Amino acid sequence: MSRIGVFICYCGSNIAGTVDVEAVAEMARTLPDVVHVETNKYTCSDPGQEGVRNAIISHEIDRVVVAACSPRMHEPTWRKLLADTPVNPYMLEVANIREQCSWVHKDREVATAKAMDLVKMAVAKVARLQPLHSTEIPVHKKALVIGGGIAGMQTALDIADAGFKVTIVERETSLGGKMVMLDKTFPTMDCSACICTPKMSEVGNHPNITVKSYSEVENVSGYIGNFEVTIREKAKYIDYNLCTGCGACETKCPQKVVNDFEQGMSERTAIYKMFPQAVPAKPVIDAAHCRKLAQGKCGVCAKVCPTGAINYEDEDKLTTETYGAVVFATGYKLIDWKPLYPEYGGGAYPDVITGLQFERLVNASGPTEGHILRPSDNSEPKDVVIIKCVGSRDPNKGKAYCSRACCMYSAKHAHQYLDKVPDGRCYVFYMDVRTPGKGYDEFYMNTLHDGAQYIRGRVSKIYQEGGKLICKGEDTLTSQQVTVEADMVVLETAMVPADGIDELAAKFTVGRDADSWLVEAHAKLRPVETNTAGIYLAGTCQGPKDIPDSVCQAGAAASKVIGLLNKDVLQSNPQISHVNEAICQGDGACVGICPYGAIQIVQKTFRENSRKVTRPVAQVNPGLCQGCGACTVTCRAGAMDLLGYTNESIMREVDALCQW
Amino acid sequence: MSVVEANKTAQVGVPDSWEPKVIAFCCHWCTYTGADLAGLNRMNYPANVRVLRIPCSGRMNPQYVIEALNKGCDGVLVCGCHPGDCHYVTGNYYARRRMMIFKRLLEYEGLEPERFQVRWISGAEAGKFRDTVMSVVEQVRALGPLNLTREIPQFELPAVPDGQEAFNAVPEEVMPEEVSA
Amino acid sequence: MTAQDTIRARARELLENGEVTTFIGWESGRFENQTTPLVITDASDADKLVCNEYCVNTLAKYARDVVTRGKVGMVVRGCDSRGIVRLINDQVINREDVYLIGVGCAGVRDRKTGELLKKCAECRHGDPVICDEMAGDAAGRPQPSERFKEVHEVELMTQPERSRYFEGVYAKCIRCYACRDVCPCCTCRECFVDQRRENWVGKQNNVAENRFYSLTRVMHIADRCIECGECERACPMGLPLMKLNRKVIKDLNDLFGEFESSMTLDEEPGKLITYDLVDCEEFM
Amino acid sequence: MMKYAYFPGCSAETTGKSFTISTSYVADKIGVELVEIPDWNCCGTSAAALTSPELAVALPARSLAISERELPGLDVVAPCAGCYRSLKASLAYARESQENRDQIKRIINAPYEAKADVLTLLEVFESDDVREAITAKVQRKLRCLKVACYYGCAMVRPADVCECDNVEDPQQMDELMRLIGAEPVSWAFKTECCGAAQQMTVPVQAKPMIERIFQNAAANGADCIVTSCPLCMLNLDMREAEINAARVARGEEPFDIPCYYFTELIGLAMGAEPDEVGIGIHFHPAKTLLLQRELDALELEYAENEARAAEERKKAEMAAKIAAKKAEKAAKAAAAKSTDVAAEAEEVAR
Amino acid sequence: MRSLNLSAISDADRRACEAIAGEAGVNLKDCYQCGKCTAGCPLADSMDLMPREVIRYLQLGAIDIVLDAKTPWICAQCVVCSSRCPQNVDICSVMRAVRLASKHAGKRPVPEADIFDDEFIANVRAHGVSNEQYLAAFYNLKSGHLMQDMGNATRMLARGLVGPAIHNTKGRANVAAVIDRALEADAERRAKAAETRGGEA
Repeated sequence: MSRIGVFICYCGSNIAGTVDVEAVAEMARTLPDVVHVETNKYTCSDPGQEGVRNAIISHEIDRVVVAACSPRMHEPTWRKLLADTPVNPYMLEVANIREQCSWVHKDREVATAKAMDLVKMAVAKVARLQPLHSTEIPVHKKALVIGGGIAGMQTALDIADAGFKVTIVERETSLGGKMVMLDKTFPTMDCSACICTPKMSEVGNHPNITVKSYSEVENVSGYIGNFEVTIREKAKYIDYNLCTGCGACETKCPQKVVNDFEQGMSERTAIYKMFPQAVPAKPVIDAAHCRKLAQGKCGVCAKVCPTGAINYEDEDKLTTETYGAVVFATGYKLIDWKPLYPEYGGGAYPDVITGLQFERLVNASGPTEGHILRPSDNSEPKDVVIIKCVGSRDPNKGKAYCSRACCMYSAKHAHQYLDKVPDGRCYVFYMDVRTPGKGYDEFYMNTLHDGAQYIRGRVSKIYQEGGKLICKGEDTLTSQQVTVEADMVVLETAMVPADGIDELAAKFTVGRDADSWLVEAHAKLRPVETNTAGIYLAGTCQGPKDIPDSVCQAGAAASKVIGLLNKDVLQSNPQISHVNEAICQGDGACVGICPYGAIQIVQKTFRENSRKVTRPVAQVNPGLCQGCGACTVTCRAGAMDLLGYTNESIMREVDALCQW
Repeated sequence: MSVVEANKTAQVGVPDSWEPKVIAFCCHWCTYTGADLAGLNRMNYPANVRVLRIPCSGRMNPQYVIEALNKGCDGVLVCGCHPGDCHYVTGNYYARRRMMIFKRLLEYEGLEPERFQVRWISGAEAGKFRDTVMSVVEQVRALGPLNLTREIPQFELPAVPDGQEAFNAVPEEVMPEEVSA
Repeated sequence: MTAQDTIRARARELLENGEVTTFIGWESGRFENQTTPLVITDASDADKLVCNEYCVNTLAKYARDVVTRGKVGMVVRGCDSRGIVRLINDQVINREDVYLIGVGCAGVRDRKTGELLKKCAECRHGDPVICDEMAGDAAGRPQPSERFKEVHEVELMTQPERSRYFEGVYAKCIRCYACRDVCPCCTCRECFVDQRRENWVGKQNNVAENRFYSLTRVMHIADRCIECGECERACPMGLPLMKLNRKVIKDLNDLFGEFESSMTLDEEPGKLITYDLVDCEEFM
Repeated sequence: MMKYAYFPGCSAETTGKSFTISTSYVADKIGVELVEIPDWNCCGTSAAALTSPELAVALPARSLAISERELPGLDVVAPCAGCYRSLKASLAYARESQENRDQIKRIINAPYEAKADVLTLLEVFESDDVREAITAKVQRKLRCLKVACYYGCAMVRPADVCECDNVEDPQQMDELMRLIGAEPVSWAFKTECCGAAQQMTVPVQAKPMIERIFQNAAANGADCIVTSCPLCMLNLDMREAEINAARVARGEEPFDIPCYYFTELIGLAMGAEPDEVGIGIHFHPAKTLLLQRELDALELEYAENEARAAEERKKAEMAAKIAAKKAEKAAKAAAAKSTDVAAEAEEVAR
Repeated sequence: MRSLNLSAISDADRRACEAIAGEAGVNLKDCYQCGKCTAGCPLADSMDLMPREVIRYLQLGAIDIVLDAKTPWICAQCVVCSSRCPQNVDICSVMRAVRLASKHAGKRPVPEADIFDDEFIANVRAHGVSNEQYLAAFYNLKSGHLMQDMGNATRMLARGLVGPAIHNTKGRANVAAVIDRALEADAERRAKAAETRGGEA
């Protein structure tokens, strides 16, 4: 037998002005199980709350209905109040007789009648509620950052500086990501390496940061505050405790391999550091190309290594640790334009290069030591064409979106080219120039003054004749077909998410959009959070952006993580889904519908009809479930129910309402 | 006289005092917020609607609708966030499919389309909430009381014991023609 | 050798060498044209098995009940096999739990009139969609052209006509739950109607509660219905249940793309537990 | 034996005579039977499309419907690229919906279900069977012949109608050329338009379309252009003289680039005389190049044989040297052993 | 160039442009004027409006400029524009639709193109197949370019590629009937479309 207390608020004249509060109270007294009804001028005021508290004690009330303003206003107040009383905070129902009654109806009689109904519904529902208890979730004060590019490094540094431990997982053999490949950064033209490599060593030396290079996330389980993550550290074949990074092995290795860091424009050895300033500053052996590992012959590096650090027997290592928060900083790659644009030669012409290749060409530590030379014959190109939006804004062949940074870096490329080849000519084919950033448009205007010829139009075809690359375009501003006989063409290709992002995001149940960019929880208000609590986004994994924006977002993600790690425990929301295992059939319809991956099918053993039966049942992870209730509807037997909004309580409410 | 016919007879004389009953299942994050905003802006709409708060339109079980129609509501409104705005990311996409199928099924069984409606109303669309409520109430009022055989519950025990009612309800000799086929 | 001979021989073998512990088929009653499902555990009973055009029962659901005793051998036609697929996909049984002997089916007949049963006239897959071996050849029946003819007829009625029609249907229902009991999609451990939960479902047999039961049943099987027509055949009151089931299938087809449930073991998740961002919008 | 319904097209007996001759020569050799669709009619080409969409669909549909009735089960081969595109577009329209088919049936007043596919000759030659048959029949490889494979626009575009996956750089003809020993060059104008009808209506403006094609072929080192379309052929081959005249007048080098149908070259490789496959009636002199390249090929072969012989001689010498060394070693070892044995024997004796 | 008074463009003009796009199955708003179509067009040199401009004027609703343009009549229908368009606008179909609209509006900015196609169809209607020598002859007569390609004609004769004999198909009467029915259907469709457009207005 429940003992329900009903507290009806006048809210000054806000409610009482339209609703006959005393009549409602009179009616409430007649409702089953109601043992006490009280009206109050301002129930939310201190004396009002005191009254509720006293009534609970003196009438031994175990369920409370408050008829007042919207639960969106004061439900937390009432819950807090009940927490101090013998009544469970979730044995509460609020009847909204202000926003949805007194304020929207003028006729006193009608409004009073409706208020009565709302109280009836609340009483009916509260009678069916059960006490709920939030649990405390411990927070592991350690963060995982996936990706060691500029965004990942910035996030890690910010978190580490706040005093928390951070692990960076980097797939490549060194930190640095894409930024360290760049030559200069717009609009200030400071040297990318000069500002990026100090960050790398800062990360490498930070006492709170562990860098796991050449590593990938293998497996994830758990939830906010408690992500159990298994990391696979790929075999490096070198004992980093012994290696001093002297580089003797690299100079002696006989096997040459195409250098990906230099965008395929030079060669490296099979035992290699990605680039001289790599962090960690120690090499790895590329097992696919190493003669010793692939063919069993060679072993030169082991012979020359002064510390005996080479270990050909090395294997992948799996480690599992628990993290309180995870930040995705997985970055981007450039779209593979070759199969998409056969009209640009589809890769057949060596002097049609990408922007990133240009960055390496113009970089003093690149394959040409900073001299801009054509890959085909190492001659200096005198006519250069830059084509923007290759793969971007092209739903037919590539992506519909704008890659956002290309307008600026193509201007930078034009500027750099004209700077290094003063007698050269540079044509930039564009459709729009988008420069919304501090100092950006000024930079673009400067490039124009440098002499870059901007042609508004997309290039339709590039073909080779007599050693020249003939580019056919239209200058849409004069409505003329135009032709440029170029020596080199730079394609500013679209940014697309890094390889493997789909699989990785699926492991963490982080949402992706149609182009596989990771989806933030709210485009405006929660831009660095994901829909999975405890997982945050930094940098281009969320969408194309430039370095300032990436760093900015990295800081924002870090502050969210710091806020989380500062807490010792989290209060769980107890209004979550609950499985009645006796009737759960385990067919898994609920599993796929859960946006948080909170439901799993597990095999459980029961005693049924005096036999042991092992059968599949659904299991809700209370850390992940957010209480939307979508799963409950898929459960035909009703084994899945949402605490606080149970099927029974809603049906009771419907019934109560139907009687008015 | 069969139940069906009895119900029809009852409807001939709709009492003047009859007011439509409409229940609105509203998602906590969007439509319930929008309804609150309508209050804050002191908008006016008919009192024939009662809002029942659910966490998400994805929580909306078709059984609630049948229950409401069976037990005395003349119209049911289900409201949620606009597609793409769901607080729980995907709830309203599932609701959209389920409600679309269910609405078609109800109409197939002879329910007037106006009696079961679904709307996406955001937390900012107080005006849309008001307009929706007004139009639904007016549409339902125009249709009159729901012409379904129902079981209106009493708060106390049902007046007729189960077996008795069932016995009365299905006299075999007056089975409607079209069913026996 | 007829299919029936093959079935008997194989059932005997399977039971004798212990590959299955139970075998499900049909047996004749007093007359050849009166058959009932038969569950045997003894190889010597194998000759009781029959397979003719009066085997009206779809066997799938029986697998669920006997599978706890060990591996089950059974005869499957199109409908039986799709029922089995349904049970497997709903995790009720495992594929390894059953050994399926397929037979092609050209439809079964009413034992009184000798006419093709309605469910068979409407059947789209007479041949098994999965089986471990075939007894005899596939029947390869052509699919009937109008899958939704009945539904269309009802749709053409006026609203009051439809309302009256279904009121009549529900007035006639006796809530015996035969439709549920034969349905291979109705596999809940405890059906919602059997639960003792306040306000969840009323137990009274009246039009309103019958409607509640029926609509809920339809929504529960919606995207999983295999269109075997057993519910309609089993209904002692002759209620047109497939008109409801197919209405939902038709709408799902029209709105979210053509599909047929339970055709393969690796089928896509159901239409009602998936969504598409660009689903059409009928509400606004 | 592969069998197809054959849609010759209006040019088959006139301007495209060489194509018809060489096609039937090759088809005979490799066992592809082409059955002419009885009472076929003109496909309407772009003229119909530019007159009325209904007409563009109806004209090809009439021939396809006849083929469906008279040659059931056979896919239709249309060697002319213009015909191919018209037929294929009409077929695509018919396959879109029952409604479309009903409309077509009304207009052509005949039953038509759009069952058969429409293929180019290249598609027929793409199959493994045909390729094997060609390989088996090749008598002399056309080595040293550098060909620019020219597909034209109608065979590849629109990509969705022509079901072409690489509209900028198709490869079927290049593959065939490799098969008969010729050397396809990589060039950029494989699918650029030569402006067939435009050469009539806007002749002055359309000339550069042809010139550019020759230009790029020449720039990429091609000896000749190989095509699969009689319209392209006529345009390129017949008008090369006009273009050359204009070039000479401008003081530029004239082109000397003969054009061939790919079937002609396959026929040659199978041992046909140039006249047998219609090369004799080309406009631009087309035999000299072939003779020259045949000579080159012989020379090349001779040089290769020489080189091979020299290589073998070298190898034999090396082997002989190694053998001699080995023998020497063995002899030495034997000698040493025998002394050892002798010494041992001595010791034993002692 | 004269200024274009956008306010003077009537709703009927806009609808006419939309109708042309509709015939071509194109949404004009998809085009963002990048010019890739023009850039790749093998005949752009000889056009009065660039292909991109034709789309632009359609977007603006300047129907008269579009219908008077030579461009669609010069277009070789080689589809290179459509196949490279980043926004999947089928420019080639638009050209065709504009040309038909222009033709039905009684305009023929490039008479040669119109004469050629009409002669071609007339030729097919008469014989079932196209007879190139007569097509060329009639075209020369009607277009007034009497001497065009005469040299080539002699060369063709010399090679036996063409001769005076006329090719006819057996079923040429049937072909003629098909052509007539197709053109009837065409006229019917256009009449209906005009009616609905009028109805909207």
